[in-house]
Amino acid sequence: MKLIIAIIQPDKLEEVHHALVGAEIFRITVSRCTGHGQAEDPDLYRGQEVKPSLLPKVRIEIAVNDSFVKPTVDAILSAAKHGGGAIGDGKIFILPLEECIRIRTGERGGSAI
Amino acid sequence: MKLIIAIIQPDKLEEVHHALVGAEIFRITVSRCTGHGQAEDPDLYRGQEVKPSLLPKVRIEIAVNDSFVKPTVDAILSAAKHGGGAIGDGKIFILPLEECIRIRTGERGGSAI
Amino acid sequence: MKLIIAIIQPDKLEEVHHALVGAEIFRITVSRCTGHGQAEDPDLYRGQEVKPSLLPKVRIEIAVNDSFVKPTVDAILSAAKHGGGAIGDGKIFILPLEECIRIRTGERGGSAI
Amino acid sequence: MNLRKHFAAVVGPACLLCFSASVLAQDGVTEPVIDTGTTAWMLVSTTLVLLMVPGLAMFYGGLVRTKNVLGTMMHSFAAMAIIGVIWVVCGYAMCFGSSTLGGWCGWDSGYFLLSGIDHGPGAYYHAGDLVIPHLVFAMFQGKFAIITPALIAGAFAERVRFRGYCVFIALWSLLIYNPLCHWVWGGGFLTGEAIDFAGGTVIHISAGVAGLVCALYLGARKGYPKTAMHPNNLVMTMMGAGLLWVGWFGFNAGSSVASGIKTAQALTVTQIAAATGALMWVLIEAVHHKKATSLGLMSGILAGLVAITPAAGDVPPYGAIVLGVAASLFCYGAVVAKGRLGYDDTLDVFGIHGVAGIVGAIGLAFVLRSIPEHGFATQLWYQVKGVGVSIVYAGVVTLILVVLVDKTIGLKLGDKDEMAGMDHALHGEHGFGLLNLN
Amino acid sequence: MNLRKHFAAVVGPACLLCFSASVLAQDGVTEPVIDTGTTAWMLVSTTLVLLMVPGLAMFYGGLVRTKNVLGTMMHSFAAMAIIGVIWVVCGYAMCFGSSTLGGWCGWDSGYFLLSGIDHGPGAYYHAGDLVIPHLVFAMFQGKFAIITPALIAGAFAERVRFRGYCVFIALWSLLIYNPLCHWVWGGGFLTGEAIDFAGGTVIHISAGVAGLVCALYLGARKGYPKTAMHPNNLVMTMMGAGLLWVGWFGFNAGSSVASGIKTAQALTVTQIAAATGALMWVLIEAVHHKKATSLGLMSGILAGLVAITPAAGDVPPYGAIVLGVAASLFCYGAVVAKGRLGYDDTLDVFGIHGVAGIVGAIGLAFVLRSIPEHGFATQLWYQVKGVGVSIVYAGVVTLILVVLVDKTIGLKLGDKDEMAGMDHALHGEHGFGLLNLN
Amino acid sequence: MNLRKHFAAVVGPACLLCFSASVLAQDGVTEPVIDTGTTAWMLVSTTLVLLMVPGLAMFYGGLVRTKNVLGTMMHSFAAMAIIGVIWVVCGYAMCFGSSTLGGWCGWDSGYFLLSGIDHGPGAYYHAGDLVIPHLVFAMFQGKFAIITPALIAGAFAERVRFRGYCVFIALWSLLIYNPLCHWVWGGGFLTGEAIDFAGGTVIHISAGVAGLVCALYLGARKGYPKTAMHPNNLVMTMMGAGLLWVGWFGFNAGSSVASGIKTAQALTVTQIAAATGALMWVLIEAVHHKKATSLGLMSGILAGLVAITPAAGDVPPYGAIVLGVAASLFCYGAVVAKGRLGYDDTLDVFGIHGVAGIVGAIGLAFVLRSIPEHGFATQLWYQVKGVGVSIVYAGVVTLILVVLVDKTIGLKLGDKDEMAGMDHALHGEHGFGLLNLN
Ligand SMILES: Nc1ncnc2c1ncn2[C@@H]1O[C@H](COP(=O)(O)OP(=O)(O)O)[C@@H](O)[C@H]1O
Ligand SMILES: Nc1ncnc2c1ncn2[C@@H]1O[C@H](COP(=O)(O)OP(=O)(O)O)[C@@H](O)[C@H]1O
Ligand SMILES: Nc1ncnc2c1ncn2[C@@H]1O[C@H](COP(=O)(O)OP(=O)(O)O)[C@@H](O)[C@H]1O
Repeated sequence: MKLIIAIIQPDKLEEVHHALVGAEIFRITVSRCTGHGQAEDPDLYRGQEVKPSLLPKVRIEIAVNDSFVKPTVDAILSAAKHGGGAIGDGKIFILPLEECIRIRTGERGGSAI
Repeated sequence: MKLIIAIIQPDKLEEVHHALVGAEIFRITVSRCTGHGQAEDPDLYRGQEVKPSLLPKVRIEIAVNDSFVKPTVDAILSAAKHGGGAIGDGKIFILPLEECIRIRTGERGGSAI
Repeated sequence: MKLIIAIIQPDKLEEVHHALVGAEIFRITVSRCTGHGQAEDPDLYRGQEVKPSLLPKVRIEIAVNDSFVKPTVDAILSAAKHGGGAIGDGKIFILPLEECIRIRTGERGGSAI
Repeated sequence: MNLRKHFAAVVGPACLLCFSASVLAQDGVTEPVIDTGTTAWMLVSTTLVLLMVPGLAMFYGGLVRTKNVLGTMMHSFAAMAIIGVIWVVCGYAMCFGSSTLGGWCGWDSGYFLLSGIDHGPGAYYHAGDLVIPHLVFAMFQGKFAIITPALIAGAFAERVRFRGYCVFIALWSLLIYNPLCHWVWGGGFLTGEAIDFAGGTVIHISAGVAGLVCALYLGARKGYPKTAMHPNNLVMTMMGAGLLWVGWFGFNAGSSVASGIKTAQALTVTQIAAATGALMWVLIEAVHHKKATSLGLMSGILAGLVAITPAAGDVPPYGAIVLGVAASLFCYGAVVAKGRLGYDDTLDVFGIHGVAGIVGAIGLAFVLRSIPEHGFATQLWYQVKGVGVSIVYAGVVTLILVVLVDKTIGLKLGDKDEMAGMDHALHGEHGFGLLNLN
Repeated sequence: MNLRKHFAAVVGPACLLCFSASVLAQDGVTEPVIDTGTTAWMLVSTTLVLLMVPGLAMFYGGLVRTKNVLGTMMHSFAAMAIIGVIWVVCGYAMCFGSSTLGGWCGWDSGYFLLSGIDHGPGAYYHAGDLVIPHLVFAMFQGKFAIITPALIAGAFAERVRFRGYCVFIALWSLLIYNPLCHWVWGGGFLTGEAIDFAGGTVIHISAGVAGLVCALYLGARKGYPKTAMHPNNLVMTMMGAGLLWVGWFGFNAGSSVASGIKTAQALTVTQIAAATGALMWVLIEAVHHKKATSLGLMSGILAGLVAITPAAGDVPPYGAIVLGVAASLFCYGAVVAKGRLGYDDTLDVFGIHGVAGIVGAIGLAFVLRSIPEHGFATQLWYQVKGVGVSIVYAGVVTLILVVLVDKTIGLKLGDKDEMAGMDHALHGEHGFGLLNLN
Repeated sequence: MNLRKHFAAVVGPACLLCFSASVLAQDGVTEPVIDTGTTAWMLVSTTLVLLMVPGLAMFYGGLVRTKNVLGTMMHSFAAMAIIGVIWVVCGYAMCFGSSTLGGWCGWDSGYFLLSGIDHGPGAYYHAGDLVIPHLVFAMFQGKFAIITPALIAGAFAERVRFRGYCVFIALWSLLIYNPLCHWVWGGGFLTGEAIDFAGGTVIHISAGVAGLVCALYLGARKGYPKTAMHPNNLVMTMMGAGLLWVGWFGFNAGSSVASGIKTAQALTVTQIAAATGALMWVLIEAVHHKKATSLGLMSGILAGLVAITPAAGDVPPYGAIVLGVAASLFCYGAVVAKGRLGYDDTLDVFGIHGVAGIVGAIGLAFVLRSIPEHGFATQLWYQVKGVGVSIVYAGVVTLILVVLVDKTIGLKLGDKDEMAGMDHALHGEHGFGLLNLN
């Protein structure tokens, strides 16, 4: 099992979510975060451009069985890009997941995902 | 060492926290997140039921030494259930943790947890 | 590759960020969280001291190639301490990272970090 | 007899003789006597109606998604700036000048830039027997002109470009509000027919219909109704509703252009209708969903306030209860119906302002304090006629305007910007910096 | 002499003769002359007190936990809706009708639905020498009836069911507020004895005691006091406190039912007591904790405002300073004591409104502008008596009501719903959608 | 003739004879007749200016970083408490007592604790021909004294200690505001020379200059301008701006101390200047950045309001448009210039209040309704002189004060506390508990 963490642009959350559902990934956990990368996206403040050091991003966590890693990644890649891909589109990180437990039933492992 | 990530219902945070303290797990990190699973919990908006695609959840991170994994998981399972366990109660993910460092002292490994 | 997670005090975010940039770590993801450890930091409420069970903290995620682990950790240790190190300064967790994908280009592995 | 007349003269000034009252001014010419009390209340009413604009901004702003909160509030504030200027330049003249262009609107060169009423003889306004400064009346009316286009904005919230919006409301005010206002209040062909105490037809119906037309023409927001769109801040919406209720006292009671019995009657029924509407909406929800929502209570307040607006001066307390109940019933039905029909009137401008405005304008005929000489039937016909005119005129001209603006400078927001949100895309800002760490 | 009298007549209308003033109305009968200035101020006061309700909603709403913010604000707004209707139907009649039921309350069929004071001869209210519309007085008083139950809600915030709350405040208003109001202001047995200018005993003490009784009967919130419960939005609490201060000017200065010297005196001491209370509380905190909190400053403002309420018309500026200082001292002590005693008066309704109300009602006797003929001791006794009556009556009847409602429809919130939070569990909403991504 | 005179007498009371008007009071002595209408408006104006303080707290509070929101709002509220008390004790006496200390300030033992104007003959204030309670005038003026130091706080927001701040504004009010106020309005050496209707020189220029001096002396915030510092809540800033606009009507129109033509003129130009300023700022941004920001619109509103303040009573509508446009042009330039110069006037107190105040005070000379006898040139010179005096006096004394306070009790916040944020470090609170889970 793997834990997939994707950092994407906030405005892409909906599309990514749909794409994941399309790839039959129904369970995800999402949180707000801010990130620093190459991207820049200045705000205006009384006539001046202000470059925030951290930009709003969205963090998606998905625990999947190994067989689902590729479809998940593909779904994200397909939906999270701005146009052909723009700076700031984000990253996908894949971590090993040793165990997964469904609290409701106590089930463990792949079936619990 | 393991990093235990639990996604639970917001209203269970307090009880889970107490249960963990009961199991002598004193250090945790908590953050707000929203999740999508089987659960549904509609809001009302001007006479209509609105089904949010993402529901508020709480994310708990706990770094523990291997011997503490079981008590931690049991504590969460015992406290996070609604009644006998209800849809939306959440998940527990266990990841391998290679290193842990206490910033204050620079200590490393198990003793730093 | 490793995924480094650092839990620090909110007021240290700026300094840590600068230190990381100094160590040529340019890409990070930051999120707000609350934590429970040894630290205590009471608020006042109508003449009473209120001890929050959870204190505001900041969570920094950094994906790095193995060679960068040490400089990253050192940068954080150097910048996140209050004075010589105070209770509540936080922790650093290091997890194995199997894969990293840049959404914009689809690049994988070390070059994508 | 002579005594009595003299006595009347003695006690009269505060209420009787002022229309003819005059005193020797130092320059030897006589000038009218301002009634300080009436003036004070009209100054306050002007202030209260101004308070409704931030109130509306908060009410609307809290109901949209986080990424559009500033853009939505800007719609209200922009109206303050744009119409605020237009009104002084030519708005007041078009509304309250003597009829011209075959009665389409009014004009009075002395009203241009308010120059003729700023000082000199033109500076006095005769409200019944009493005199107030003409400028106060002009400013009070100006606030109505400001808030009307701001109301429309709710119908196409979250999906219009700022530039286009600014041009749209400017034109809308000139070509729709000003003529309507002139017809009903400024001496136009509806004046004296339909009872519209504080703006049911002129303001709420016209805004409601305009909103509906815009919503239909511009189409729905991306993902509507499939994806749930959550109000970012119902707490702020409640604050806004509170300020609207407060401001509405100026809106309705101020429309008596007095500080007396009629003013008190208007304030009273306003209070009653708001409370009744709120209570009714909550009861409906309790029956329908076993839960009473805060937005429901707020919506009921608004429905009641809108419904009583045209009736405020002419219905007794029980009438306000009737209208409050009716307003919530019809509006609740309307917003539920919208859900069925599936068009995207974002903040239910038609469902609340349009519908409640109609309920009030027609319903008032059934609960009048006193039936006018020409009888109930005639009055009912006048009311229907007024409503009809407002619907048709506002509907048709709004359609022309929205098409025009959209095709030329562009009104509908592009998909990319709509996804990103108005705040950052159009205004380069974020409403709640507190959400992000930095 | 004759000349002087005539001269008086000439200059009098604005102040002297109006109680007898009358002019020939077209229908030949004579009607009194409304004083537009006094009317204007009373209209404004009514509006300002209304503003206090959203103000209170914000003040309370900001102090509870995030999951209960809407539910808490709903308590204030529900009072606007429910009491708003009750007041018109029978509240005013019960408070200001002529004594009946052995003086328990008042009644006047003409006040039912305000029908008798809406128009006709009953429409005029004689405030001293001047005349204002009766409806304005009725509406002004109505706002007091609305805010009193809303105050109580703070004592059992975060743990009551909405339905039960609605029934509770309706009954409380009918069985406690209306009689008390009648006794003290409406011609009842306390009228003319205890000085209660704007509602120390009728409003703040009764609400404070009622809150205490409810808090004790309903018990503490789950986890109180062990788990820390953080205010979700002290920023909003500050906004609310600001609006309360502003609205209080209408509350106190409006209670003069005039627009003259006494009005000015009331406004002045209100301002002074609020400022002094705030300053004092901050100083106490600085001494006690070496830190001044924003909530402390807000609490001091409230304490000062509550304490001056019964005294507003009758103490000079220095008296306001004394009361402001005393209020903060006693209230600070009270809230700290609560912490010791461990009962859960969530938002310190008793600790602030109850205590400061008592401080003001009794303390005013020591700083009166002029001692009444019957002397200081008698007056002090009257004050104590008034306070006592209010405490006992409000205490006992509230206990009966809360038990009744809780046992029948249910008032205490279930554990599950309390954990989940009122907003979602009871109202199906979330106050701050901005917190969640969607 | 005699008849006419008598007739005048008959109708006069509301406006003519009151300065000499008197009626037989029961005790046989005669007392003036209060004009209830004027009194009502002045009571309202007092309330409206009070509303500006929470409004300012919201406006400023929304612009700082999340960790400083409460501390920043406390600056405004603390002024309400501290100056609120000082004003009653000696502020009013120093401003409006007869000149003393060689004209440096005024004094009148009867004004000490307002004892002499609370009741008795001193309780009447003659505003032109009409009489109002003296206390109302004193309270109205007091609100100006409160808001002025609160304005300064924006210049050193996010980096001062609360204790030091409290002492600083107390001294500033005593040593700078009170004398200035006395010179310009209280009978001092500038009275009757410079036109300053509602406080351009006394309030906005003095506050702006003081802010600049403090900002320069205290130095920039840690990390400024390198690190971006984001407003935590522009939504609240918009609410605040709305309340400021509303309150400003009391600020300017109330300064006529009347309820008549001049009042209406002041209210009208205030409305116009605010709208024009807002529109202009938005246009400038549209040209400069192709985007209109909400903060820009708010800043334009403020610039317009500040610029019209000294001119409110004396310029016609078109003049308000001119001043509104000029204000936004100059202020926009000033804030952009600040960015270049790199000093840290956190919330642009000088850039907006200072600059717009100067624009208004001098610019009004060019658009006066009527040139005074002594001619344009003289008037212009008076204006420049007034501005100069205010700049120099406020600048120099502020510098002395800020150094004094900083060196003794300490004003500049320590680095550690500045990083941690004022809310928690100084007040032991968090503004938005909703952000954290607990
Ligand atoms: N190595 C990394 N560690 C943690 N977060 C990262 C890393 N690289 C990118 N991110 C996250 O992804 C977001 C987008 O990265 P960015 O560099 O802007 O895109 P790109 O790689 O396409 O230039 C960043 O804001 C940051 O939140
Ligand atoms: N595979 C997963 N990956 C990431 N988050 C998950 C996953 N499964 C569950 N979650 C989180 O747990 C929450 C509860 O899951 P849900 O499916 O509703 O409970 P149950 O599994 O008992 O039906 C979800 O809202 C989501 O946030
Ligand atoms: N074992 C752990 N698991 C998860 N989070 C932890 C753990 N230990 C510490 N933390 C996080 O680090 C923060 C600081 O820890 P704390 O114990 O206060 O510092 P110290 O270890 O220096 O005493 C805590 O508030 C918590 O958020």
